[in-house]
Amino acid sequence: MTLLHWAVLSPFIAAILIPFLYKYLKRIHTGWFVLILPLVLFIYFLSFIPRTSSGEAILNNLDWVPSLGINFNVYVDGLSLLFALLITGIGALVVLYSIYYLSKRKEKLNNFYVYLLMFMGAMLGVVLSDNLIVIYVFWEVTSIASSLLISYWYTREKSIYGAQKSMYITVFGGLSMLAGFSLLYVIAGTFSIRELIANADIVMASGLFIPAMILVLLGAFTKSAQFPFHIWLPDAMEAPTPVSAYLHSATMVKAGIYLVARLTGVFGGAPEWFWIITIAGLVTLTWGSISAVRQKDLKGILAFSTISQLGLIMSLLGTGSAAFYFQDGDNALYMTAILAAVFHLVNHATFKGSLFMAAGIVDHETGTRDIRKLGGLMTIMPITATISLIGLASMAGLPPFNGFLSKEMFLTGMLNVTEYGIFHLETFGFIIPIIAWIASVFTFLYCILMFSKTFMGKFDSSKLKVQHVHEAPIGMLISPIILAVLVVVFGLFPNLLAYSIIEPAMAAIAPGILSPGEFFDVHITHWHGFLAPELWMTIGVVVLGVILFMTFKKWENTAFYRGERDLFNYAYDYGYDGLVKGSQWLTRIQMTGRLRDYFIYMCTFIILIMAYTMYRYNLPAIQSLDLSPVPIYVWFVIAVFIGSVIVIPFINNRVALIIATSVSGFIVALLFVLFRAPDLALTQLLIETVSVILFMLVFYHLPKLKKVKTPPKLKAVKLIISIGFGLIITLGSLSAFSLGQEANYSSISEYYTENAKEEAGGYNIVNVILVDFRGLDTMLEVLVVALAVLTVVSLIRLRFKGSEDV
Amino acid sequence: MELLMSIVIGIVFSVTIYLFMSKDLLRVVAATLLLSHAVHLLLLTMSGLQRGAAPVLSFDAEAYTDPLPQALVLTAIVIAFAVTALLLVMSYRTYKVHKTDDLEELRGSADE
Amino acid sequence: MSNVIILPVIIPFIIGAILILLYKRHTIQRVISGITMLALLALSVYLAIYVYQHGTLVLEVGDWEAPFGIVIVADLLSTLMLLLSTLVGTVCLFFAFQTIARDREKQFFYPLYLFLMIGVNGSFLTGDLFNLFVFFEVMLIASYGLIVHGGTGYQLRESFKYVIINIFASALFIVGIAWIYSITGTMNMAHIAQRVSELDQTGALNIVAIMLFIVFASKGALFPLYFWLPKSYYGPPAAIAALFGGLLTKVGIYAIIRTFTVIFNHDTGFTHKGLIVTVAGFTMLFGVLGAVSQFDFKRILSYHIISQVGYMVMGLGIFTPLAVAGAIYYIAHHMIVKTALFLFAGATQKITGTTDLKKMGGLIGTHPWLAWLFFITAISLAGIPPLSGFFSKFPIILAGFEEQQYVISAVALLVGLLTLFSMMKIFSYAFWGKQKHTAAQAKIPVGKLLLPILPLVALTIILGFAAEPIFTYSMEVAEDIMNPTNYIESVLKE
Amino acid sequence: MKKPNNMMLQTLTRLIILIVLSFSIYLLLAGHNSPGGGFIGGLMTASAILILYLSFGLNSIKKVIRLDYIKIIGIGLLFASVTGVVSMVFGFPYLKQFFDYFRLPILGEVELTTALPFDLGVYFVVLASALAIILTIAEDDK
Repeated sequence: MTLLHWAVLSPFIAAILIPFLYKYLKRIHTGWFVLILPLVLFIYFLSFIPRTSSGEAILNNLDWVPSLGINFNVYVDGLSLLFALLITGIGALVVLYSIYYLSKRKEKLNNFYVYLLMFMGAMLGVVLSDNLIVIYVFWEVTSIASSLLISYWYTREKSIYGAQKSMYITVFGGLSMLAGFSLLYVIAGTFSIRELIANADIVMASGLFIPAMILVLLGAFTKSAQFPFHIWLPDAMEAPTPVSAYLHSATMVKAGIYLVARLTGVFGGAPEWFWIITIAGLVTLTWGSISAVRQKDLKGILAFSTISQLGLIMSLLGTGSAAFYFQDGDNALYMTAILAAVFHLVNHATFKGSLFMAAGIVDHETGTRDIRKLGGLMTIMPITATISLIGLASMAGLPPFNGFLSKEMFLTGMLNVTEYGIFHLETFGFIIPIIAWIASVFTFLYCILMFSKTFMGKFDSSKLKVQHVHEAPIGMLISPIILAVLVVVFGLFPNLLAYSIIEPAMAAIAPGILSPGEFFDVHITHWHGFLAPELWMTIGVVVLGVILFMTFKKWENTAFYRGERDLFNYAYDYGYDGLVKGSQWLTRIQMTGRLRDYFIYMCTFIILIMAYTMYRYNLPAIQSLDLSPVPIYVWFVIAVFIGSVIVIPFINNRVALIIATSVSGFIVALLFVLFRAPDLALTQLLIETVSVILFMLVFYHLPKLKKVKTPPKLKAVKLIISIGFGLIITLGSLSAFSLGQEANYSSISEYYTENAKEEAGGYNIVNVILVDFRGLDTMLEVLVVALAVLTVVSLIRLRFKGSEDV
Repeated sequence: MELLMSIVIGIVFSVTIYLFMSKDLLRVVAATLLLSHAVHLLLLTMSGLQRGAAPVLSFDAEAYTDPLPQALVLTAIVIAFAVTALLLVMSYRTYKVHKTDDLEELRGSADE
Repeated sequence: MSNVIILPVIIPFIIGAILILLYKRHTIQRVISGITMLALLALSVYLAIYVYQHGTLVLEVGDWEAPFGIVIVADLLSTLMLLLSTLVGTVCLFFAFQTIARDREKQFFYPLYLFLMIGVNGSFLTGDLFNLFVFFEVMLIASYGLIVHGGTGYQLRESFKYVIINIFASALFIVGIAWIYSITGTMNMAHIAQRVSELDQTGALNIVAIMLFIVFASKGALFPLYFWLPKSYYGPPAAIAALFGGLLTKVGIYAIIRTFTVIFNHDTGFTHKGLIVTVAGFTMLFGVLGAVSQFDFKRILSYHIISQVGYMVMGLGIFTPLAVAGAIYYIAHHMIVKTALFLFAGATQKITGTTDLKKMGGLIGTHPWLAWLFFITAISLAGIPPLSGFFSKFPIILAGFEEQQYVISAVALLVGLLTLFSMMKIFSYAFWGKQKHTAAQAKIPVGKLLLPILPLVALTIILGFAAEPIFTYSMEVAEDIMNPTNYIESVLKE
Repeated sequence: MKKPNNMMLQTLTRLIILIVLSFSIYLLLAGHNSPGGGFIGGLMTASAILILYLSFGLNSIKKVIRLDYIKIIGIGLLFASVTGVVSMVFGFPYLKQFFDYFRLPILGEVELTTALPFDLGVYFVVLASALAIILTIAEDDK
């Protein structure tokens, strides 16, 4: 355990302490205690910057389950450090914000902070582990923590719905990711990412490459809310706003991004990887931005905008992966996309975080997030309005904010694709920048819409439940202000980050592209010159966006705008219902409660499987059976026996049935005599007698047998199954018997015959076996009898109705 | 004789399975009795039949029939008896409580 | 020394007999049975450690040398199973003390309970096929007694079907024994294995193998022989349902693992990788879909037994040391978790008076401890890391991929998701949502009820975090049983 | 069950019971050397006592035989299991049986074996079980 391990685990340890702090220090808002941890961790991780920016990576090993190849190895390089800083930095701001957002009197703060810390620890684990399985472990913990946070207000129907939805979708992704990891292990024999990257050529050559890749991507896409798995994210907005800001925009949803970035070294360079990620990202980008326009809920807009922005980053990682295809060429062409991805990742965390917090403030102060009820808050909440304006402008890609820079770079990255000259991009690669541009138009549109609907226009207090709307308390404003300031600072001085954070992260995403000691050129500039197409694309976005906004009234009443709910939700809901109904149907047809059906199913299975085995092995293979002769009287006895047995199904009189059954029992006793088993015969005789008495005693009370009217079809089924079963037993017995004669092993009985007298002092071998050679059997057999009696007695005496106990 | 007994046992099995699929408690209980006969006979048959005297040493025979299956069958018979007794009482109580011996009516509701 | 290994059978036997004599006095029965179970637990811990350190112990009962008399064999697998069964038995007994009605205690509840333990423990320990049958019967008849104990209409109705199907399976067991005896002329499992391995003929042997598989599969509730299970487990009180859920099917699974590693290892392509794997897949799917279809706490858990059993058999079917080790890990995980879950159902029922999920709600508000302990156990069942469920499923699935059994591995993953689905159904209906129980019910304390379950919850966490030693142990067990010569040699002393 | 009051039957019953009982004891003791044994003996005795119940009526016999059959089952189980424990105490494997031949006056050479108490346990359990089951059901009749 090194300090780094403790850093990852510290949130979990803190989580254990929270309930006690909550219980015994009620006067202080629990959040204050919690706040210390992310702050300390943030500073701790900052101290790694000098080392990672010089290209160093820190690896601390710790064995966990080494025999399964699972080791908790903490690995810090540029990429993981970037994420760790995001997690702890935004984490600290969110905790600070939550202290004012969640009342210490009304809310169950212990639950909230336990979940939040669990999440923080798990997220750190995901980004700082080198072992895929450890990543998976933490990955699932983030899913669980996220669901718990969504369901924080557990009495609300929608919270429960959202929590379950996010859990099912992300866990589904997690499981397929696990399958993908397992396949990688099968291919390369390791779960360590570093070793996988080192053996990327082996992975690439394997036939399992594509399945492994798709399975891993399913995990990444579900977590990062990529189309069509994005449907869980809008429903996750039921969580308290600090959670939305933290998990569902800044950190957890970026775990998928992290994974894709991290595994680019393993999968990158394959055309499938390029295409799947790029297309998924672009579709998500477009779908998210178009859907965001339709939302009426502030957090709904932000949710879809998050989806869309995640798609943007994803598509950049996809196009950037082409760098691996041209390992020796000039990498600036491809690395621009990676640079944009990393930069936008940071920017998105800042502006989206501040926007969520602002939305939370609006919700907190006005009691609603519905933009149809809001309006004119600019004068009432000027600080919030300013924060929102900065955030939205940055998101829309306007200068001089950081969003503008990364948006420009995004466009550059997309334009570069047409110049790749691989994967047939020279022919239809031009579609990619066009899609990107259209999506940007909608992004711009929903940004204006959101601002104008909330802060501009007329303030109408009659639509609100709250009486006096005013600006939020200063404590609540601190965090969004810090984020907004960052938006501005990163916008004005982008190169603050360039060499400390971004370049090391890029180097980590694309290992092996650089020779040792080399660095990527990441100088970020605002101005590319008048001839740069990016500039004209941005201008186009603004122009078209404004036109759409101006004409907004015209299409406000169209079905498109009114339909808020995403189409794919129906797929989920139908799937959910279908699963339950389908399984109910399946269970109903087999668990009928009818003994007859159970026997039909079981016997059919037994017959089929035995018949198949016999067919497969040509059974029964009877060569020459050594059979003992059948004396005439045995024929006679057996004829009577069969007669008494076969007649039983036809009897419709209960006394006759009992008699026929016991007759067959007595004949069995006779057969035992013929087979020279006197003890058996005697026992059978006595037992049959007692059984008849019992039968008579018990069935004295039972009703008369009814004449059975079985439908002919059912009768046929019954007949076939029963005859088939009898046949199986006969054939099986013959095969076993003939094999026995073929094998000709001497039975262990010979030992008994030889030793019964000398060693055990008895002449009756059967009895000697019973009480001596196999005395344990007899002891237990007696126990069985005793048990039956105990049960019978309790059955007669205990007559519960069903509510006596649990 | 082993061949003959195998066939006989097969027939008993068929009848048993047929009875298991009937609707009355009583027939099903009868089926369990027949089933135990069938398997006991099978156990004896499979070790070879009538190949010597009864396994009591005082008979001083050249060969004895295999005593082990007899001992096993004896144990099995007793166990079968215990189970039968229990089953009888259980079906009797079932009838008393549910007022029916028709397994169709003893299905229970669908959602259970 | 080796006499010690029969004590898990003898002690409950003698104590049970004494409790019959005391059947009218419930307090003293409690004290005695409680002490007995604790003693058995201590004994099985000791045995597990002893066997781990000194190797397999064999007792020739009655001093008759190996293939002729009955042998009791304690190897790694047996002692592990023994340890788990006594653990589950102890926990359920202490839970029963607080929940079951007084009248039950005077109607042989404790003797039946201890005798059930004999059947279970004996099945794990015996090295003789017919003796295994007898132990099975002891276990089954005790289970008939306990499952119908109380004699409500529901219990009678469903127990009847339970009993009939089990009688049928037991009869087939004798058929299997008859066939085996006809071929090998012996009943000692090691001896059978030795003789079977000398035969080069596989066809007729497979017939026997499949017959025994069917027998054990019906005890272990595999597809499509599980019909006796889901409905009958709803009847008895929670302590019994938990005991059954934890123990009974695992005896069948143990028997499958034992026979299909020691005896029937001659044609694994057909029996293991073909038949068992297929059956395992259907078992998992049908079981979990059954659970998905239900809206009752206990019924969901009952169906889950089926799906979980599928994983264990899947591990055996894949038949590599990794997979078998996973199966063994899984058995341990499952017995612990399933028992705990059934007991949680009992505790919930104590509060709400029902097991119908649609009549519950908001328990997390009034009983947070119950809620969180249940939640941990439930997600452990679903295989969420880092709890025991994950580390037991993962090796099996990994082995499945390694052996190119992709379909079954995918099914196993899917079933994990559906398990989560049905567990979350319980959690969201019973614990989330608006409170549906009355204020008086909200005050019902369950702390004492949760106390016996706590060790189980702790274990599922420990089995997850400390996966390495447990997995290494499972791996040793797996390698031990997959190399049957060890077993054969220690029994036959060759 | 109705109470028959046929003098002839009752006298006959006494005779039959005497014969059956002694035969059952013989079966119990002879089991080791010729067909018989604890199980068969126990069932035989049980049927004798059942005949007693049948001919004299349930209640009158109940007054004479004041035995809790369930406790007899417990005792029988103890017999069967504890015999084995004895050999354990002396360091032998569980359930090891011992036997020896003794010369006794009058009876001549007699074989004494530890299998006898074991068989006796079986005898008790079987006897009491058969009676307990039938009597419990019969009582439920009323």
